Amino acid sequence: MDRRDFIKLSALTAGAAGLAGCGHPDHQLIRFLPEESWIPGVATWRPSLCPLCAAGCGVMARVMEGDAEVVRNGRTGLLRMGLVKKLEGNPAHPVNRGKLCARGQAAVQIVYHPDRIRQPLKRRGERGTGEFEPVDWDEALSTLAARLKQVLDDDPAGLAWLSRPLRGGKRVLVERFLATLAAPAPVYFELFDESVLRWANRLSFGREQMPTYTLSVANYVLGLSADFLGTWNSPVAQAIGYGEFRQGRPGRRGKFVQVEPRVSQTGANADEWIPIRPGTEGALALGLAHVLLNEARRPTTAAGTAGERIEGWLQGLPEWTPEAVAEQTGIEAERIRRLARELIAHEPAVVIAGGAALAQTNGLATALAVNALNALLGCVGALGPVRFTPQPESTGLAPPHRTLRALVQKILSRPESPVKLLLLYEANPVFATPPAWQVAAALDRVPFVVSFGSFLDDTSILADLVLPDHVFLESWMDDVPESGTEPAVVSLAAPAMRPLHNTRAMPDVLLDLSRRVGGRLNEALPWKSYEELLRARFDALARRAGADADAFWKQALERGGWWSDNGGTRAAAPRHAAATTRQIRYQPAEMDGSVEEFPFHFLPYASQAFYDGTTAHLPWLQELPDVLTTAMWGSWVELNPQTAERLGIRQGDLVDVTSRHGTLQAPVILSTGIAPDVVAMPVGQGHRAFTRYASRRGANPISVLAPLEEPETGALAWAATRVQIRRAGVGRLVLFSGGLSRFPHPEER
Amino acid sequence: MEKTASRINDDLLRPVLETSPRFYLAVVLVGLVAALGFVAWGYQIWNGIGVAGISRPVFWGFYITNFVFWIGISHAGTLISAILRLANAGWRRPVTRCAEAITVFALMIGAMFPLIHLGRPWLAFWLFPYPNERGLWPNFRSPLLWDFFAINTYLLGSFLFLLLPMLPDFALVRDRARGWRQRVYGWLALGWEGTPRQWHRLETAMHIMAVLIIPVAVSVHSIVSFDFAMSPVPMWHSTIFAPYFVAGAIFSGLAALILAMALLRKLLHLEEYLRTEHFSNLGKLLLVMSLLWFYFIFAERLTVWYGNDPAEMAVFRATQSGPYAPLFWVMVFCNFLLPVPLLTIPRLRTIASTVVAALGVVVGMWLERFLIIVPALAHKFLPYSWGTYAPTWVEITITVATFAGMVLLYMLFAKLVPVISVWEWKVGRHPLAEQRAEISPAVAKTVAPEGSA
Amino acid sequence: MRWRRLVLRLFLAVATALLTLGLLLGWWDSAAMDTDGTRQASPVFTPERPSLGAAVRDFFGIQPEPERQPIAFTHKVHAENRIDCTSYCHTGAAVGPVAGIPGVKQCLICHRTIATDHPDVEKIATYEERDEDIPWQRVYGYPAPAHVKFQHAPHIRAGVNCSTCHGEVEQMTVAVRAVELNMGFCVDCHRQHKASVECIACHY
Amino acid sequence: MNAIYGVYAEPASAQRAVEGLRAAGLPETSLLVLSAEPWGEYEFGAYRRHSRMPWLAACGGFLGGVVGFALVAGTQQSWPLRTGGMPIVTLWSAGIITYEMTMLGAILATVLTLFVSSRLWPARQPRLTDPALADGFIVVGASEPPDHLRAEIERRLREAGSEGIKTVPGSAC
Amino acid sequence: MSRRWGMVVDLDRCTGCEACVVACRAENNVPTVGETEAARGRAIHWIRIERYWEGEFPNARIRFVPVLCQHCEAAPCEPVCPTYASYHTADGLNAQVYNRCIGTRYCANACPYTVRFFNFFHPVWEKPLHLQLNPEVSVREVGVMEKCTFCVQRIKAAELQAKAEARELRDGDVQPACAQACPADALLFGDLNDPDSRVAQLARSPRGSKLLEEVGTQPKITYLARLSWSGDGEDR
Repeated sequence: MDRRDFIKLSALTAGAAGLAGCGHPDHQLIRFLPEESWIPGVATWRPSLCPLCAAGCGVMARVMEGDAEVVRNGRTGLLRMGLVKKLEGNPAHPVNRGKLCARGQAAVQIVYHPDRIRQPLKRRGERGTGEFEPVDWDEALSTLAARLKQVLDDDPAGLAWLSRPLRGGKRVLVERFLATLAAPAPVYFELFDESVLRWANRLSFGREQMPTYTLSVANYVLGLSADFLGTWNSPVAQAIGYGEFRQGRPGRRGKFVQVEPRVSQTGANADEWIPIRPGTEGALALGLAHVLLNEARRPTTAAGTAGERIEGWLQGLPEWTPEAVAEQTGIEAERIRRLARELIAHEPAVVIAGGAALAQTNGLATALAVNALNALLGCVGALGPVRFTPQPESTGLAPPHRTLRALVQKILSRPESPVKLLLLYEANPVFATPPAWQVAAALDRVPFVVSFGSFLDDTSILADLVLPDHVFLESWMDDVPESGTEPAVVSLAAPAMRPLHNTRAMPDVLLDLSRRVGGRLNEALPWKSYEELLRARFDALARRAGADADAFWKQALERGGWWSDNGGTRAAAPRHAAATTRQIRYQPAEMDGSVEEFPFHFLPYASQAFYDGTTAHLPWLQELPDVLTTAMWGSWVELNPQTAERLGIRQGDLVDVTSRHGTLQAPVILSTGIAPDVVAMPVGQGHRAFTRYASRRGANPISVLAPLEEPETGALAWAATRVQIRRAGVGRLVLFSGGLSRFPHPEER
Repeated sequence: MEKTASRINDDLLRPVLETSPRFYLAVVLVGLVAALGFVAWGYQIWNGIGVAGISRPVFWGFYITNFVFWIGISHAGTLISAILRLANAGWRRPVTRCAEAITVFALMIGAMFPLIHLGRPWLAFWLFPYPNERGLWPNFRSPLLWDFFAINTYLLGSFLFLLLPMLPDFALVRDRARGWRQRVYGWLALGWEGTPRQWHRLETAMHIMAVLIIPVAVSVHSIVSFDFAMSPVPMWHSTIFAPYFVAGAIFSGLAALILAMALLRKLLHLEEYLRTEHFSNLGKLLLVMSLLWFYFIFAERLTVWYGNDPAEMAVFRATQSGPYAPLFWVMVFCNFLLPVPLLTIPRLRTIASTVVAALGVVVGMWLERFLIIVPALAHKFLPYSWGTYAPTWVEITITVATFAGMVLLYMLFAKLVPVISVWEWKVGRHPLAEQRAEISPAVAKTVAPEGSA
Repeated sequence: MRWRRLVLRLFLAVATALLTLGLLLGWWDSAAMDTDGTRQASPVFTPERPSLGAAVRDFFGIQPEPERQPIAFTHKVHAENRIDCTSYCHTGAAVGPVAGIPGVKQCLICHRTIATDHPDVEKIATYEERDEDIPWQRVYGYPAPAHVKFQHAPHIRAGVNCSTCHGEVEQMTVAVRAVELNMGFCVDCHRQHKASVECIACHY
Repeated sequence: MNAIYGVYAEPASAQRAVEGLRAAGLPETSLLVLSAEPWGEYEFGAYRRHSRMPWLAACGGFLGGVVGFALVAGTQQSWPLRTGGMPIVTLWSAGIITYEMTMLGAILATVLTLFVSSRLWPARQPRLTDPALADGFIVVGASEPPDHLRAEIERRLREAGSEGIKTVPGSAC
Repeated sequence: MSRRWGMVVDLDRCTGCEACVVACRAENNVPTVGETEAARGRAIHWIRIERYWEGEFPNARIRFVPVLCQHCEAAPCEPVCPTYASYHTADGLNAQVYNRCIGTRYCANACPYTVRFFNFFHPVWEKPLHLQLNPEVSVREVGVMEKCTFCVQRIKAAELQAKAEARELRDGDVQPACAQACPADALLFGDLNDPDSRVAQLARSPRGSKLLEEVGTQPKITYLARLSWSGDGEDR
């Protein structure tokens, strides 16, 4: 006799039976006819691409059947459809070989974000108030087509395109769309777009692209402020290489030295961490080169054209003695000599400069110095740690920051803006530009702004018409990774799932527009959909590779793209640039703000969770504890404990960070890994409007940056601002760890 | 002063037979506060235990402090009355029932906390080993299951230990009262007549129960300490915890007893029955326990400090000089520095001073339980996951409500039953009472006659 | 005596207040049904059955009336036409964890042409026109908080035939819960067949 | 039950009454003594026969212990789940529950024997009671006295100094 | 031979990029608790990268230690659970049975690694975020303890797959979400009883040590120490 019988015997009262009646009839939503048939509970894997940074990792999306609440011609109901549950690296893809970074893993939340724009919106209230009213696609597209025709009739120069740097099919489509309309070239903008390093590589090695650091063949890595294991260049490829660099080769463990003003997530892994005064990394590179050229008797010609670019290189860099460099950088001369000796002793060694090092007014000179140093060490080339991924198409870009400022000047130059119609796609310049650039003011002046964004962020909130794009898992994607692999790669991915909301892919909208506008646009863009455009590109590739088009396309769809299978041999050797004899003279970095009034160097850095703010709207990343400070859901200012003591500031106090261009407030975190005269802050928070998880949360360091730039490329020197710190009360920190500095159990061997 | 039997009856039964309006007012007021506790608990069940202040890594807070505190309070009652009965101390007669009542009510309140602190209290029945078609049983290796058995045994034991001597008193009221009281007490008296056979059986039963209840009481608070000692948390995992908790329990129980007796003496005008030597005797016991408590805490902290294990030292420093230091020193003051002088100097040992010492000890012992649980959980082995704890209004309301609940139960008990056992008091006044002690005749001969009651 | 009347009145007031609160809760408890029929009323109080009524009905084994199914599907007729369970309808059973209930598409594989005049088959056609699927009501299922992960495929591979757990469905018209699939049933069967009775065999 | 009894203020007079009744040949079983407090030091109040309660308590305890251990060991064996690297049934963790159940058994046995031996259970009415008991008087008398002795008993009771002789009507008890 | 699942964490490879942390939440439906609850110390991360500073500027050294449930052989959290919600499976996993958990939280107190997390409030996935929930993993309710399960759903799926193909489980068949996501291959998972599995070999490496070994819990995760270079450039 168990519990059930026991209770049955004693509980057969009328009351219980009476209650039986008041159950509730099951009322449910109607259920739509599913389009695809799914085996319930069994997962399928479909290739896709991660859209979150320039590395362009290949992704495998795990798709399982589930019930989604969708709206179909006016009725809401449940639709049994394939839903992406998780993203994992595509094991076959040469860039990330089955791995992903933290942001890549969190990208799946973009698809199901509660604040995603579900159908086209038309601005109703004042611009920037964020009041929109839903409108259907036909009306939206017809108004846009009408505007476009009107602009084309008046003056095609009135059309402007602003987006993040595009690659592959999208770039071809957009550039051909604008070219046929005789409109100005597209303006690309990205905060951390490393155009300085591309230009330096063009000057040093004739290749205007980011280098591929294959750490697995390196024996010694000297990092100069480059966060190459966190967010810089192709972090996943570099992290895979780092794993082998350390423990992948039995008996051979590489040494890694990091030189930077603040211990970054990458610097934390260094065997030796050396502080340096911000902006002087180039001087250190030249000092090392000096030691190699003079004391180690390395011939100046060994560096080839990379060396010739540096003024004084052929004479052996006489004025860059370790003592002179020590005075500039703050690193003892003897240590510089030792580093130089180690560079030679641990062949092949590689020097990686990036991030804040190149975000100075002398960024180009620094990059050239490092390129020359690498060339001198002989580590640049098909077999060395520094390689260049062969690019099927030209990768040259007009320097983004300069073209954006030119566009803004153009708009603000005349009282009535010459730009009549602005198309915005996946770019948030209002958030990611210094106030002095006045991008918001310029956008206000443009009569009609159209945004293709899936979310209302700081920039798309100013739009008049929002045509929500499919999210990356719902659309056809292709990409040509610039770095991170040896073989040439053209990634390709079909949509992993059907669109969840009433959205359309941006390329398809452009093609639809070109049909509505008709005329020569129609002939220039013959494809009916973006899939056709990609198919055409891949057919061309198949012809070049001499393979059957259909099989080639099918295999590319299955594998997640095309890459030349013959592995590393094909890595392109550096071409020798035209022998222009222009030389660059290394100048000390120019900082904005006087030392007396603004005693601290301000160092915004790309954090693992937010990179440049584009992923701040994902709850997983907001709640991801920053690895060094364990802070979540907000922003903070890192300060040296001794400096804090001197200023009477305690952990968690609110401080005013003031520069010549603005001020912000954020709580302080004391960190023993930052120089006394440097103040650091993560980029990514402080959005005025960016979905429920990121709106009005934390402070935006870019809002206090000075508009200094690297003269030759016009790139923003975002690490060249000086600030003043003043205590402003008690702030609120959300820390995951109550932790202490010391680890109680010595694990070190 | 000679007290005729009927005058004694009148004095002791007056609270039972007549009820003044102030009693109703007091019941409603205290009942309201107690009800607030239930409202707070309902709010917590409805919204999730997150409304309480506990978080990671301090998963136990006020609730388990209250649990240990109230189970501690319950120990003095039965323990003291049992020991005094076995020792046949004449002055125990007015004290035993007050003490046993504290035990039962404190246990009832304490036993509620294992339910209140649960994340899903509606599944608490899984703690009970009932046969079910799943074939699942509770895990008897868990100290929480030992708690379940120990507290239930102790509750049942001390309830019966309280009930048995009340039977003659119920019969007394049954014989005197009229109307509904006569029927109710008639029912409660279980047909007690008062034949010598019944008296002898009752005394033998009380004697055996006294012998049994002491080890049960000691085991209950040892098991409550095993809840902490069994887990490898720094400054929890130590062998001293069982005796330390039992000493602490008797210590706080004694204090509660003194407070209760002082209140009864004041409110029910039992000055002749609860006289100063009762308070001084209990005061001496309190002094002994204060010294014993200090000995235990010194022994534990010396061992930790001398051993210098990094994890344990983190907790040690947190209480000695860290964020919990003020509470720690308040506890030492309340448990040792306040009671010892008050109770050692005879001149100072008046009823008022004993009550003040007892109040200090009750507060001190609540803090002691808090300082055992929270700092140790906040500073475990990996410094990365250290945390803090701050109670919310829910926990505070429930804590206050438990004190109100205790007072309410005690007032209702004093209304239902004569707080001083009438027949024991009368036996105490028999001139020849002491020759033939209640212990079985064999022992009686060996016991030398004591001073009269 | 005045006090006693006051206390009595106070007691009555509290009692009525509690009663109304209880009724309010009762109403709110059954009214706050979520879209898919599971009760989302209290985010916290997560008993195993959606509402008190459902729990009592389930306890006494009172079957929900068959006509709540949108179509009175007769297993008997289909079984006679030698259509076994997993070939057309419950295709998931042999392959994955969930057996799956056939929708309009599977029915129309045959009923596009066969017995199109039968009223129930016409119902299928109307569903198809309205671009809706058949809203079948689940007969078997585990309460959400039980976190049971039942896998059909391994059981079928192990040779357990459908009637063991679902009763003689081929004799039934509308499927009715014939076997009480409680934990005791599963554990005994696992013990007989030496299958794992680890908790995480089914709860993870 | 019909009884005849006297009410005595002093224990000494109650002792005399009892001896008187015994002298009158009243069988021990029908001798009736009631008091509101135990008079163990007087012969009439003392009850010499040893009670088997301690042994019953011990048996109850033993039984409780066995049940406790059986419960713990049996349930752990019925579905052996390994925890903490411990063996399934160990004396260490089973011992505590066995101990608790032993004590519970002992307590219950004691109380049960008390209730049974003193014929105490809820709502049972006492065979005889008298308001005077409450005021500290001792009742001495005879229950179901043989008729021939009734007069003798009454005389003896009054002789011992009873405050008043009361009889309870002859209701069959 | 019964299996004994275990893991090796190579601290020399771990770069602190926290891809494992996000991969684990994506796979196991770990809820996001929001700012106010996170501020009260109730954020749930089944695996976390513990960061310890040593030394002052400029020679500050930082150590990253990924910490997750160690699935100890003598787990202090198992005997203390009154309802067997936490017990040790035959495969060496420390199982957390969500439906049996009544929320006493004793296991979390007993765990020396503080790797057990409690659902203080009912977890909320604002629609349509709930569509991302992995149907193979239970979604825990309020009042239930949760922790790293070594991706038991993946172990279960691999076992069923192997049984369906009538073969033994091979080393590498089971990859928990964190090990799969880790770019530097710092996290390795496998059967410690299988001598030639990568995990078993590395667990015997001289660099290996266990976290909080002195507490006596016999954890199943071996941490391979991070080597260091002395100042003069020689590999130590």
